[in-house]
Amino acid sequence: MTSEIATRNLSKWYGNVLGLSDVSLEIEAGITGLLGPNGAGKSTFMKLVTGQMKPNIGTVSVRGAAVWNNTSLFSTIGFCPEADAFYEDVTGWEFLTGLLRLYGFPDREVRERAERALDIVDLAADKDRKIKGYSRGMRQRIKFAQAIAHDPEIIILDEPLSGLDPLGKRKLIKLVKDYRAEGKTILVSSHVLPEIEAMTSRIVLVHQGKILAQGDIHYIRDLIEAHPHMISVTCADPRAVAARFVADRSILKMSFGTDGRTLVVETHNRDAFFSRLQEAVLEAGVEVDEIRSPDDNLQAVFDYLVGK
Amino acid sequence: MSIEVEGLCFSYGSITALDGVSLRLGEGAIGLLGPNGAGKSTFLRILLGFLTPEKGRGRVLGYEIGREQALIRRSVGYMPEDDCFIAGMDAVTFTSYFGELSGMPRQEAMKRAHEVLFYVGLGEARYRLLDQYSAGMKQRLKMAQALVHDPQLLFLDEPTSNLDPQGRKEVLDLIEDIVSKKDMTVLVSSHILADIETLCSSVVILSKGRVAAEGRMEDLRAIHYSLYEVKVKGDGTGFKRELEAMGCRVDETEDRVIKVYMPPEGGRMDIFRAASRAGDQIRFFTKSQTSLEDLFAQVAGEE
Amino acid sequence: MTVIREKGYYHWDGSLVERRFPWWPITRTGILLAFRKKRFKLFFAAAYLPSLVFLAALYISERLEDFKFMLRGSERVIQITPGSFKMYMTNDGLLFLLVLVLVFAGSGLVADDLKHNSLQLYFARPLRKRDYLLGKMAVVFFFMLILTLVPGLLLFVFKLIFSGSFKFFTAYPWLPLSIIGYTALLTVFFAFYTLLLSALSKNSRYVMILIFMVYLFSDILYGILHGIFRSPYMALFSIKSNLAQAGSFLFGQKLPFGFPAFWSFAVLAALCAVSALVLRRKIRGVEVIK
Amino acid sequence: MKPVDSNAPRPSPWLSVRRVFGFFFFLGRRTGRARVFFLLGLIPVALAVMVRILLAGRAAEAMSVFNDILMVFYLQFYVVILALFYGTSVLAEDIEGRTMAYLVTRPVSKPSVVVGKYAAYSALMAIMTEVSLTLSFFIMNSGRLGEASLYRVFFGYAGVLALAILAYTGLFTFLGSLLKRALLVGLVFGFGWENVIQYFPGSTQKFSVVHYLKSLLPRRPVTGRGTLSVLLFRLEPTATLPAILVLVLVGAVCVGLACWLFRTKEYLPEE
Repeated sequence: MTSEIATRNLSKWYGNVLGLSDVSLEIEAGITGLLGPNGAGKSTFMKLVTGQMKPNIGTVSVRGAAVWNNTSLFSTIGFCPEADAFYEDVTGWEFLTGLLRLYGFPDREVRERAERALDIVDLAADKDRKIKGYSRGMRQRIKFAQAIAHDPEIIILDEPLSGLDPLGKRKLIKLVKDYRAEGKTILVSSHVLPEIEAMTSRIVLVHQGKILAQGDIHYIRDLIEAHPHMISVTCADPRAVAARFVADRSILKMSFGTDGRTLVVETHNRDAFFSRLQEAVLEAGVEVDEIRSPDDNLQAVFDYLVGK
Repeated sequence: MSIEVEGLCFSYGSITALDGVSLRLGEGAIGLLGPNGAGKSTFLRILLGFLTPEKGRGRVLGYEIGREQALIRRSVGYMPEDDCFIAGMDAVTFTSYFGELSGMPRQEAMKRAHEVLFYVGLGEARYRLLDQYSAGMKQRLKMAQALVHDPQLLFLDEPTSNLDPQGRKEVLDLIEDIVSKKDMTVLVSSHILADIETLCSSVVILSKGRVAAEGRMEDLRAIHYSLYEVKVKGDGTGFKRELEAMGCRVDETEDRVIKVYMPPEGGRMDIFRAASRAGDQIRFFTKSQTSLEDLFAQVAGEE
Repeated sequence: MTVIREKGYYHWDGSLVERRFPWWPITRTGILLAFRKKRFKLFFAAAYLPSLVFLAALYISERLEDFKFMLRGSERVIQITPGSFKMYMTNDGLLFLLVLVLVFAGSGLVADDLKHNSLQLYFARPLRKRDYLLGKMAVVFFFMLILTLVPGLLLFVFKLIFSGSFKFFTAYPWLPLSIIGYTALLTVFFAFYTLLLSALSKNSRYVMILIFMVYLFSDILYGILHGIFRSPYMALFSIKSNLAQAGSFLFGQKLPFGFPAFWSFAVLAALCAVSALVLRRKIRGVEVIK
Repeated sequence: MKPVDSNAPRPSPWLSVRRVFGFFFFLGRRTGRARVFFLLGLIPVALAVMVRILLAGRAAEAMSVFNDILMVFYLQFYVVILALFYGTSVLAEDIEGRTMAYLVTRPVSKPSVVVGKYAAYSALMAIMTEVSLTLSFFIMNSGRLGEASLYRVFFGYAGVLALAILAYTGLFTFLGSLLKRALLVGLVFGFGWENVIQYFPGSTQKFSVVHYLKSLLPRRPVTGRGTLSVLLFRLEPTATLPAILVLVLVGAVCVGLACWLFRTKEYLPEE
């Protein structure tokens, strides 16, 4: 797959504050989640990709072309900033059409695109109200609208879901997935891990300006062989189930939950364990309430890599 | 009983924000939920006395809203939703400043400010200017100023928004630790349902200015039919065919979670038998309680 | 007995105290923030220039003989009278520098709180609106008094020291009172004036322009109206002229404008009243957006 | 590597300047501040009405009052204050308000943002000042409406005002792109340096914008009342053409420098 966004040992700092150091990355079409603690460099990276900042070392290019001051590139990029900052005295409609006109679209097309964008984020009813009077959720949605109104190929979203209620979040996640289906490239940064997991399994972990890991979450999970996989089984008689595994060499550690109903197993070979677990449960006739692997989500991978 | 309100009504001009809310909230951590514009922030602001309700009255910690507002504010810590700080100040001065304004003597406020800043994880950055604080650090700073005068009641409006995973964990641990000491009530309004589920023992769901649901977490979440969620290795077509053959209704979400609606007579072991018959390996299995999200959608009615 | 301090939240064992001046922390912090602004100290120091000039004049007037060689031309002997104090207190240069200090220190007093919406933090505390406003005003009181009252009284004392006798004091015992009266008037007015403009907008840059523009414009308006109508009452439009008129009255000097000083006091008081009204309405716990 | 599709709208520089102009001209009118400044501009009109009543018939004197008092009011106070606020906000507004991201990520070059905003705010100021000037001029000279020469004089005044706007706004835009505390420095320059320099004889006056403006005034403002008159007596005017040239040059060079600075420097509130 050709890479849409590519950086080669990209470094950026302002004053003595480190933003990014030596980041080489390739981002293909589809949704890529950008993840990292506060001040890890996510916003810095996004500002470099959208040409708001000049790299100190290295290059950042979109579709092969360097980004800094390359305005012809910006008509194919949509950016949704993190800051809750607007031209407060204008209405949603004026804000959207004003920015759309900067692309040089003829007036008729500006109106069409604005209407379509407003429908997508369902703000059509509030288009004539001043942004000053918008609620936090509506402000977030109008900000998203201005990022996609000109139908860009590459969409950069910095914390797009902050301030939205669960229903708003679901709509936006669905929307981002629709854009993936249209073959666009979407880079999303978010702090709330479940949101990123709901959108994509392809993530880039950034920490203290460096790339910790990049790729499919599960692939990364399996990659980290050093760290054994945890599986928790909740049932009426966990000790009966455990008894069947004592002799199994691939089991590293077993522990029992304080509630006396859960068995937590750490093993290198998840595959073997799961198949044997199924037989054990059926033979022992033990009612199983729940089987879960607590560390197969982003939070665990993150904690592990960040060295918790 | 920390908060009692009767028939609260309030509207911003033509938009009614609260339409007859009556609640009696006890100790521990209480979750306040509701879609945008359901009236959560308005409710908090009325309790704090920023807004006077058109109808209805209420008592916070036994003090009457409106008349004994100063007494309420002495023992309440408020963490607002939107960004607020004072430019040109560092974190220690900022926190001790608001401690003093709450009535703490200056030296005590300074001592307590350092302590509280460590609680919220701003220990190292406490001498830096607030202008250089990131959104997440400002979020923790708001928490610090709400805790500095050691209130009996904490109002937290979106405490974990724009916090990174580590930050969120620290703030959640801090709130859990506070609540566990049983001598401080916390009212948490948040959109991140996972947080409410970990923190709160009871929940109030507001929708369109009215109380849509209220009660302890367990009671609200118990559901009647048995719904199981299963993930198998591979695509699981064989497994699904076996289940349908046994009369279960099956559908699959986009991230490959198979939802199995088991008829009353069937047992959960049938699912395991179906899997082994189909030769598929179950890797995730749970009896689904209505997750707060479904409850939220169901109650708020927009699903 | 080993005690391990557990990690986690600890209560504060002290108890909240009902303070006599709840507004004092606001003032102290306001002053602290002003001094932290870059280049503020420069403007602040510059505002002392007029008092240094007056001090030099004081010195020269006492030691006329030593400075004979400098004054060969002018017969006019420098004689320090309450009039010269009044002239110092109400001259354009000092007022211009005071306004610059106001622009620098006062523009953000309320505007920054509105911009970063920290009002809700203030009013989530047992703080009345009066305390908040008094605290912010006291910041302006501090800067105005330290730039007018303190130098004024010091100059009076230096006059006694340089002349080596209390003759001046016995001749004009009421002079310190006029100095205090005038500086109090000036300070209260400028406090209301600055806070009113600072509460009008979130953008402190716009407030800076307002503080400067309204003061200067009022004087230009006087100049123009006077040019047209030639009537002394036009001076009521100018803040500077009103202060000068009120100052002359307080220093018992000839009134610079041909109308009773009462009118100037009335105009200044009216402006303060307007400011109080606007501030009461504008400062609320939270911006209620319709 | 998908080529950058050529049909993607890439407005020509001139079109993007016009579009930026349109957006900020609209935005400028919308803020409350524009109304306040516009009202301020109506005060001279009220004064003109008063003068008209008082000086009924004595046209010559009306013209001198206009030239010495009103024009001085415009050039040395009203335009400077407007230019100071609007000039410095060409860049500071979007940086402080953190709305810069919306502009910089559009296919409009940074210089066209500066030029577009500069032009928008200058146009806004022009409306405020020229409307006020026209009203007050024709009210004061309503007696002589028939004379052709009156209109020539009027266009002289209108021209000087326009040049003042261009020069001052350009200068303060440049200041805004250079310094963080541009407004304060601008205040000291506009009301400190420009007034004080009148006292100095010889060529030092050449270092102030107001000198060239006053050299362009049809009648040398000699007499005059009010605090500003005392400052005028040392005027050694430069010839008309060089004065115009200098003013235009000041505006153009300053805006050019602002564009260059904005293009090379990153304008971000300290992260």
